[in-house]
Formats: sequence, structure tokens, C-alpha cells
Amino acid sequence: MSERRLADLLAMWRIRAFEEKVRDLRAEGPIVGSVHLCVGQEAIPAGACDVLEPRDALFATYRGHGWALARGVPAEPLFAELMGRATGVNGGRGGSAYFTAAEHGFHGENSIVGAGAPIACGAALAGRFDGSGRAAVSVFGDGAMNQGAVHEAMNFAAAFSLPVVFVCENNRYSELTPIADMVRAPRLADRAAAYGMPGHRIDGNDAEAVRFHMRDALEVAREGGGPTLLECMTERLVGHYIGDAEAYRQPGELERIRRREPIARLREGLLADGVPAADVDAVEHRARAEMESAAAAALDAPFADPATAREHLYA
Amino acid sequence: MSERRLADLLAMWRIRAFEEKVRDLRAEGPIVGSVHLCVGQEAIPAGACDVLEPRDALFATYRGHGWALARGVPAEPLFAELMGRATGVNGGRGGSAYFTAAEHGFHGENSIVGAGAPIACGAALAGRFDGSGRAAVSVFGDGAMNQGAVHEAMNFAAAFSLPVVFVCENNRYSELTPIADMVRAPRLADRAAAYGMPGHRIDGNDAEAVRFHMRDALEVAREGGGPTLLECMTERLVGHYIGDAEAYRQPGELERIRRREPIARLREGLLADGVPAADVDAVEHRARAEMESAAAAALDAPFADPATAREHLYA
Amino acid sequence: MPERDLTYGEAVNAALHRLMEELPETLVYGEDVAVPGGVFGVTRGLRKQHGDRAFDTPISESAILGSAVGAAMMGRRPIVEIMWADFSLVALDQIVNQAANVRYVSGGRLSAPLTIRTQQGNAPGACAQHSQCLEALFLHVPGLRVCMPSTPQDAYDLLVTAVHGDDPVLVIENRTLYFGAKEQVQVGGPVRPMGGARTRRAGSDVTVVTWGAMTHRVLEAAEVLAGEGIDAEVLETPWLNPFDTGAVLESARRTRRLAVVHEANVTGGFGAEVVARVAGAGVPLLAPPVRIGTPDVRMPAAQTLAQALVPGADRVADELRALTGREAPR
Amino acid sequence: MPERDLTYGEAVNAALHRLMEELPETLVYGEDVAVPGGVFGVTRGLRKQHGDRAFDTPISESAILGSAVGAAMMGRRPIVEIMWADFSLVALDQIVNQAANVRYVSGGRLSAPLTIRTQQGNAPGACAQHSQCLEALFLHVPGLRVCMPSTPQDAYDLLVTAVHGDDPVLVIENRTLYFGAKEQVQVGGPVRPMGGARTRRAGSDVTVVTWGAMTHRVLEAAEVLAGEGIDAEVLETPWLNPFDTGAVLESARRTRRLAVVHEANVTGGFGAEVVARVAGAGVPLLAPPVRIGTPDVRMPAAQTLAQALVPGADRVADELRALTGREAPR
Ligand SMILES: Cc1ncc(C[n+]2csc(CCOP(=O)(O)OP(=O)(O)O)c2C)c(N)n1
Ligand SMILES: Cc1ncc(C[n+]2csc(CCOP(=O)(O)OP(=O)(O)O)c2C)c(N)n1
Ligand SMILES: [Mg+2]
Ligand SMILES: [Mg+2]
Repeated sequence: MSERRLADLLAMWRIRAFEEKVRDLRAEGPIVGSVHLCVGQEAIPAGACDVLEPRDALFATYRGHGWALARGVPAEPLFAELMGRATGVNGGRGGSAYFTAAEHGFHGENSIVGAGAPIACGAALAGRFDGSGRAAVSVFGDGAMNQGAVHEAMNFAAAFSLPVVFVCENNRYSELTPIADMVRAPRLADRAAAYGMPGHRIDGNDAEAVRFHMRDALEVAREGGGPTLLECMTERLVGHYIGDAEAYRQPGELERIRRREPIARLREGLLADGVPAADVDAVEHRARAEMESAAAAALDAPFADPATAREHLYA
Repeated sequence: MSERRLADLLAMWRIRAFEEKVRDLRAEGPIVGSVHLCVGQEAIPAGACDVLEPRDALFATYRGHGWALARGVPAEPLFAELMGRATGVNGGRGGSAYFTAAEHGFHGENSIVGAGAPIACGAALAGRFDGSGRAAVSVFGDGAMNQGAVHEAMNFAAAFSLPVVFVCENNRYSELTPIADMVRAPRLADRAAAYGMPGHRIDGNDAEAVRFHMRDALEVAREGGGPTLLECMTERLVGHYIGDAEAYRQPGELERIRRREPIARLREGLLADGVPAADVDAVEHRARAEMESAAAAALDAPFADPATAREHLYA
Repeated sequence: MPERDLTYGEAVNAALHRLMEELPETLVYGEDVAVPGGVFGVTRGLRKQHGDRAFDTPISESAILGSAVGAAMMGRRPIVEIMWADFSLVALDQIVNQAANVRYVSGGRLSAPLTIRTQQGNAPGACAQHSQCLEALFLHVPGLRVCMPSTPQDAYDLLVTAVHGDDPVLVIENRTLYFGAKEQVQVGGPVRPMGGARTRRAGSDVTVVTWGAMTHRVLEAAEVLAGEGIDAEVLETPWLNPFDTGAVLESARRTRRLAVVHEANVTGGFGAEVVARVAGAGVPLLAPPVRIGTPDVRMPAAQTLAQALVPGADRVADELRALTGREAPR
Repeated sequence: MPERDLTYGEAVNAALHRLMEELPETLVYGEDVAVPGGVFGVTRGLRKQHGDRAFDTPISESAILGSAVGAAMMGRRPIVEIMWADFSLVALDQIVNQAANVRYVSGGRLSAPLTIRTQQGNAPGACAQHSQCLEALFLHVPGLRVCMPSTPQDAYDLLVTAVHGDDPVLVIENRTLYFGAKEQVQVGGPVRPMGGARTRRAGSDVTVVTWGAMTHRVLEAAEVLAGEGIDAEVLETPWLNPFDTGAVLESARRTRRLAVVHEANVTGGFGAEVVARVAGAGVPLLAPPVRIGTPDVRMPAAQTLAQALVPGADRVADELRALTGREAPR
């Protein structure tokens, strides 16, 4: 039992250490442009990807670094991508908001809010015909629930009983605006009923809870029962993007949410269960070491070659 | 009591007589192109427009002839519009699917499925600032419920408590495809809950029921209670468009739905209540006579002048 | 090669049947395409023959196009229909921001071989929301391929090529052509390469570049002009991306006069691109190049108004007379 | 007239404040524009000053644009923000099929005086979905007005003109300009008419037509070339619809050489329209006209790649040297 939780902790620490390194590299210069970190939301990719199979397809958003890592994309090509290197997972063409690594079942980030949801439906649809038994996972934020494409995708998946799990990471903000001000019925999971599919609001700061519901939803999906909506309640501990002044935070908000953030929570739980502090902390060290060396290796790689900039537009 | 029902009957007969005249003119030649009739669905505009006020704004679809008439647009400029005459309600620029007559609170048909819903939200929003107390009505079909713009509009109206009534005319088909095959949860009114607004499935073949629910929804809207979704169950007695072979009809379907169509139903009710058949039938004759003479007058009008074709693109 | 007498619409249908048979990874879907066989009957029989691989969808263009991108990424070859090109505007994101990026952004490791069939243009009584010619929008988007067949043979061939291609392709048909005359169509032939222009009429006085349904009006005008001693070369470019610039330059160099005719409105239309390429190549012309299209206006439903706007054979002939310096016969 | 030292972003903000004050029918809304004051801070203070007339919206571009059309029909003057031009593609229907039709189809009895503020273009590290220059799409749509300010003064003036105008207008800003140097901006002046070009630099060897952020790179190139004895005339066209064709023709007639520079990719870009107009007018040129833009490719995030694609001052200078027949200095 504590082994699985230590594995969860490692999965989460890998993401957090990656993101913190990204933050530093962005401050120091090697990374430029807009970057959206998922610090605080690590339990969702950690729990969900644990029960995904290689055949499954995952579609994330610009806040998708954690999903890429949890899906098994090595850190080095991700760092390299962020720094515009030839060794980047997209050879520098994607950048922070548009990673893709189909070979890891990571069918990509997407920086158009909601656009990944219909695409995920298509991956699930393909599975109907290719005998793969593939399920597709579509990840998006609370704000994306108000985008037309997400609505169309949910209805499409439900009407055709497609094996899709819609994962809504409800971090309570759409960029700088509270989702509570942008909807009248704040339980987004309840929207699932409109499409005739199950919807669950779950603790998105608990990898175990995410794993449980994800496994269940996948089982339903693979048995032909159709899609499920999982509203994973979480919080980001950082700004919407690096540089966000976070003026929208309430007094005391950050302290409050730090108390329930997934890594600290799991750490406390493990200690309370008698796991030695050294074992717990070793996980963090291991993750940080991995990310330091991955970043260093990426920094050594050559920049993407301008001579290749026009390649691969067409077959 | 029977007076109001006779008035409903007249409102419905005006629509039916108009549509049947349109069908004839389309067959005979003066009307060309795609035309969508609302035969069988007359109770919805008849009941709803009865409780609308001049200040309110109504946004319909290509299947909107009945709504234009019920809103008070005279028949002659509508016929003229259908025949491309200079005297048409849009001077020939709109055609069957794109009538507008803002001076009658008829803010237009729209031939893009779902597109009118956000526009109606804007009319309601304007009322917030212009002191008019305006409510806006957005009409669309069952199939439109699966269009992203409708979803966005419903959330927008609900989040901001805008005075909008969404009227879904559920005639069980989206063009040639049964809506039942395109959604998993067939009660579309239940989708309202996703947005935190009331939704009612009502008898759309009963003008009185439509009036009741419309009045109620308008009251809520004007009091600041926000939008309502009314799913009005109905059937079209004709094809999706003139020329539709209706191959999708089940055996016996047309007979079945003719038995519950609004005009025959109301006629029977009136007769059962002792209203003399002559009084009831006089309504039909009056409506048909009006439409005959309106069509004749429209036919006499000059065609839209080609020399004006480029006018009014910009202010 | 087998030949069949087919209308333009039937040729599209024949191509779809062939593709469903020879490429098991094809899917055909869209609004009303399967059980009803399409609002123009063009997808008839596919459901019966191929079952679930042809299916009807909700009125959800973002879901239709987006799912096609996803299915294509995973190895399917979806052929989806957007009933009118005007409707693509509710979901253009999936074409431009999604489909067009897949191959480039992944450095060629992923692709999105989907085909979008749509149809466009004005027809009698059609309103402003069902009349637009939007090819110029798609032609400005790197990563897409675009073609516009005007004959039954091309309706067949271009679709076959599009679906066999490994990139997103828009095949823009025209509903006024679906029910035209039957023509002999070679079916079942080899898959042709993308691109290439067609000299529909050889001539020496002026090069007229055109595409889509307008090709027929241009040919009509050219016949009239031939009787007046004006010898127009009509060059149809059914493939607009890739575009056969070489063929245009060669012809314009020969005739030393250039006109481009399209149904879309003139400003920002693809005619501007054709003229700019010829001008940019420094082809010496005897007269300034002419663009013939719909004036920059919305499309009215009344036929008297629409006819004053959409170029007909008469107007094309008039403009070509002016371009070649001849007077209209009395 | 009062003058203030403002950045481009501050000038937009000042115009918005003025408009909210002088036109009570204005509304300002969009994603994060009100309480947060906009992701670039450009709409700061409007909520505080004008309360409910500035408000934040759900991430629902169809609802934002559609409601703006409806509110405008009813007499409001909504000023809505689409955060990136790329995002307009999820809701283009409301601009093209709805807003652009209102006046024409109603024969002038209804209108839709809405202003859509957006910003576009590439910036360091931006991905393919946040980098496109889409003006050519909007410029092909009759019924819309389009402008692209490049200076603080124009950022102020054009927005004021747009909002006072009675038709749908797109004001396309550029985020790389928001935080540039402060400049003296005349505020509170009379509302200027739409249209008109600006001679940013007079010259006699070549006419360079440009717009948007690219104007600055062209001016930079022109300065370099001046040192080499090449005298470029830089004609900026901040209004693209209406477009000042006359100014372009006049200048090209004088210099007898033409280049058009834009950040959008070349094929189907508005540069084609400019070249086609000059060619169509029969302006005699000493050399074929040149279009300088991003090659037809998606936009990569890596700076080394993006810089190889988006035209910089160096490339503009090189192309102008070639056009004027001079060699680059060693
Ligand atoms: C169609 C579209 N509209 C707007 C944006 C700008 N935008 C980027 S992220 C974002 C907020 C998304 O909020 P949410 O869905 O809750 O996801 P989160 O960022 O919180 O993970 C917005 C509005 C966009 N990228 N795409
Ligand atoms: C965005 C868009 N997609 C598709 C169409 C084509 N179309 C016109 S009517 C229609 C069916 C609409 O069904 P429903 O909403 O139930 O309305 P009804 O016609 O039954 O009144 C379709 C698909 C369109 N006009 N607009
Ligand atoms: Mg969020
Ligand atoms: Mg219906």
C-alpha cells in the first residue's frame, strides 16, 4: 500500500521538480515565451496515467507538462523542447503549449481552449475500427466547460458511446477569472447528465481517488458503456502563466490551498503511516536530481536548425 | 375562453394558410430556392408571441415564417420577400431563410443552425443598459441543441441572469435524421440544469400551454431571474424543406402525427365545447382569404431593382 | 478502363464507393450523409454497403471536424462532409489551428489524412449565409490542400486523389453541378498525383484562369468570343493548392493577356494571388491583368439582385472584349 | 489638444476610457478584460470607472461575438476582445455570417456597430496556435472594416474611429507593441474619418507598402538602405478596409517599384491584393513587384526557427536591394 503511495509521490515529485526547473529556466533566460505550470495539480496526471495503457490516447492542454511526464515522455526532450532545441520532443516546433509525443500515447497539448475534446473523440472513434480497444482521454480546465467544442464533443461521445474519459481539472480559475463567476451551477460534473453520461466530482488532489475513478471510467468505456466526465477539484499554487501577478487571489488563499496541495498531503499521510522521513524525502531528491540532469543535458543540445524550418509541412 | 382559443386558431391558421400558399407558389414558380415550412408547428409561435411585447426581441431560424407572422409582420411583404420583390420585407435581400423586421420586434431568421442564440443574449444584454425591460427570445430546433453556439449562449445567459427565453422546437428531426439517434438523453429540457436554469418540456402543439410557460418564463426573466429553456414538443407535417422525399418517416407516422397536430386538435376541442362549426371554419376562410390577397398583391409588385444590389453594405 | 455515364453528383458517389472499398481505413460521416444518403443524395448507398463506416452525426461541426482530425491521427482516413462551406465558419479552428498543424508541429511523426468534402456558391434563391465562395480563406492556410472540381471526371478523380493523400484536403464541390448532364467518367483508374492545370480551351489572345463552377461560364463566354474572332485560352486550375503556377505563367507569356475569373468576391480572392504571381514573375503583358468576380458585397436572395452580382458568361465576355481591345458586336 | 506620453498599450487604454465616457452606449467585455484589466493590462481601470459596462465573460467566443452582434443591433456599441486573433476561428461565423450581413440584408434598417479588438502575430516562443496573422481572412469579407495600428497615436485614433463607426470593425493590435516606448499621443481630438494611408518615410526609389508591427522593421530597413543610397518610400496602410488604393498607385507611379511587406504568410495574403491592384491599374514598373512575408509554413515555437521565417529588417533590406538592382554592401 505505501509502495503505491510512494510511487504516486514520485510521479508527482517528478512533475513538480520539472515545473520548478522550468520556472527557473524561464527566469534565467533559456526558456522564452508563455509557460503555464501545473504546480499543485500533479495528482491528476499521476493518478490518471497510472491506469492508462500504451494503446490509449491522451489529449491535454497548454498546462500539460505534467501529463506528458506522467504518460512516460522522458524529461530531457521536454526540457529541450521548451528551450527550442533540435532534440526537443517536437524538434522545437511545439513549445511549451504544444508538446506531442504520439509514441508515448501522448497525442498532444493544445493551446486552443476546448479544441482537444473533439479530437479525443476521433481517437476513440478510430478505436472502434482498428481493433485496438483504445480509450481516449481528453483533459481540459474548468473554463473550457463553457466552450462550444467541449459541448459538441461530450454529446458526440455520449450519442455514439465512444470510449472517452473527459477529465476536467477544476482549479477554480479560467486564467484570471474565477469559474464561480462564469457559471450559475458550480458543480460542473453535473453537466454530464445533460448528455446522458455519468459525471463525478472528485478530489483531484488525491492521486488514489483519481486512479480509482479513472480506472472505473476506463472500464465502462472499454465495455462499450460510453464516456464519463470526471471533475477533478484542485488548485494551482502558481499563476496562470509565469509572470501572472495573481492579483485575483483572496487574502489567505495561497496559504489555505497550500495546506491541501497533493504533495504535502501525501507526504504527511506517509509519515503518519510510519514511512520513514528519509524514504519519503528520498523521493523528492530523486526527482529533483533527474530533472537537474535532464535539464542540463537539454541545455547542451544544439538549437533547432533554421535550415529545417520549412520541412514537414506536407507529406 | 373560447374567444382566446378562436384567436389562437386564427393565429395558427394564418400561419398554415401562409405556408400552404408558399408551397403552391414554390411549385408554380414564383418562389425559387430552398424553403422550410413550419406546417404542424404553428402552436408555438401562436402561443408564444401572444405574450410578447413590442419591446421584446425575437430571433428565429430559417423555419421562421410562422414566427414572423405571429410577431405581427404583415403577410404581403413576406410573400414579396419570398418572390424577390422590391416590396419584400428585406427588399429581396433576405429570402425565405433570412427574414428580418426589427420594427415588429422580429430580429430575424437565421440560416446558420444555433447562431441566433448568442445574438439573442446580446439583445437581452442591451436591455440591461437601455432601460427598456426587453426580454429576448431565441428559437431553434432540437438539432441545434448539439451546436456549440447554443451551449455557449445558454451558459452566458444563465451566468449573467439575462432575460432570455430559449424556445426549442423539438420536431424530432434534424433535417432528415431523428434527434433520438443523435443524443443519449432524449429530454432536451433537462439540459437546462447544466446551466442552472429552469427547463420545461411542454406540449408544443397546444398554444395555451405554450402561452402559459412563455408568460411564466418572461416574468422570471423580467424580474432578473434569468433565462429559461422551453422544449416544445411538436411535429412537422411536411418535409424538412420543400422537395424533401421524407424517406425517413416510419410507416403510419404521418397519420399518427396528423391526429395530434395543433389545428385539428383545437378545432375538435372548440366543436366539443359547442362552438358552432361555421364559426370555427370561418377562421380558416378568413386566414386563407387574407393570404390569397396578400400573395396576389405581392405577385403584382416589381422585382428588386438590380441597380440597388450594391447598396447598404456600409453606413 | 471502365467508363460510366455519370452526373457530377454520381461521380462523387462513385468515388466514395470506390474509396470505401479499396481503403478499409476510410470513414464517411457528417450530417444526414449515411441513412438519408446526403441532402443532395451524393453519399447514397454507403451506409448500406459499408455499415458503420458511414454514419450520421449531430449538428456539431466542431465535433465532426475535430473527431476527423483525431481519427486521422490514429490511422483512419475520415471523409467528412460540411454541408455548405459557409458552415465551416462555426468550426474553422479545427481545420486551421488543428488539422493544418499536425504534421508540421510533430516534425512529420504524426499526420492528419482527412478529407473534408463541402460545396459552395450561389444558387437561385439562396441567402447570404448559403452562398459564399470561401476557397481564398483555405488557400491562405499552409498545411491544407484544396481542390475544386467542375466536371464529373474531376469530381471523381480529385476526390480519389484527396483521400489517398496523406494531408488534410478540402474538396470543394458545387451544388449547382450535382444534377448536371451525365458524362462519360473513367472509374477505377490509378490514383493521380495532386496538382496540375487543365487547358479546357486552347487559344492565343488571352489567358483566362478559372476554377469551380465558373469554368463553365468562362467556356461559354469563350465560345461566344470565338465567333467574334477573339481566341481565348481557358486554363482551369482544379487544384488550387498545390497550384500550377508554371502553367499559368507559360500560357500568359504566350497570350500576353491575363484574366482570372472566380465566383468569390474580388477583394482578397485567390484571383489576387494569381495576378500577383504573374506580375511577380515579370511576365510582359499587353494590357493590365483583369480580375472578374462577384463585387464586394453580401449575397442577396432575390434572383434579380444576385444575377447583377455573380459573374455570368455575358459579363465575362464583356470584360474579355475590353481586355483584348475589341468592341461588343452590335 | 492635450498630449500624453503613452505606450501603445496605454494608448489603447486611453481610447477605451475616452470612448466609455463619451459614448454611454459602449460596453467593453471579453475574457479577463474587466476585473483583471486584461491579460496585457490594456483594459485596466474600465471596470472601476464604469462598473457593469465593463465585464468578464466565460471562455465562449461565439457567445462573446454573437452577443455583441445582438447588443449592437439594439443600439449598444459593444467593444469586445478576442484575446488572440487565432481564437476568432472558433467563432468566425458570428463575424462573417452574422455581423457582416446585418446592414446589407436589412437594407440598412438594422446595423451592427460593434468593435472587435484583437491582437496577433508571432512573439518569442509563441506556438503555431498563437502566432498567426489573419487579416487577409477578414479582408475578404465584405461588410467588415479592418485596421491595424502600429503606433501609440494610431492605436488611439483608429480605435476611436472604429467605435464611432456604424459598422462592424476589427481593430487588430499586436502584443509585441503594447509595452514599447512611450510616445506623445494627442488625446481627446476629433474623431477622424476611416481610411487613409501614412507616408512614414518619403522616398523615390521604391514604394514599400506595409502595415502592423512590420512597419517598424520596414522603417528600420529603409534607414539602413538610405545609408547605401537607396531611397525607399514607406507607405503604411493602417486602414486595410477601407484601403487607400489611390495612395499606393500614386506612390508606385512615382517610384516605379513596388514591394509589399506583411507578417502573414505570402500565399493568399493581402499583399497579393495590393500587387493585383497596382498591376490591374497598369502602373508601369521598372521591375516586377515583390511580396515579402512569412513563407507558407506553420509557425514553430523555437526562436531559431521562427526567426528564419518571420521577415526581419535584414531580409526586407535584402529584398529591396535586389528589387532596386543594388548589391548588399560588403
Ligand atoms: C478558444 C480560446 N479562447 C481563449 C484562450 C485564452 N486562454 C488560454 S488559457 C485560458 C483559461 C483556461 O481556463 P481553464 O479551462 O480553467 O484552464 P486552466 O488554465 O485553469 O488550466 C484562456 C481563456 C484560448 N487559448 N483559446
Ligand atoms: C451550422 C449549420 N450546420 C448545418 C446546417 C444545415 N442545416 C440546416 S437545418 C438543419 C437541421 C436543423 O434541425 P433542427 O435544429 O432540429 O431544426 P428544424 O429544421 O427541425 O426546425 C441543418 C443540419 C446549418 N444551416 N448550419
Ligand atoms: Mg481553470
Ligand atoms: Mg428539428
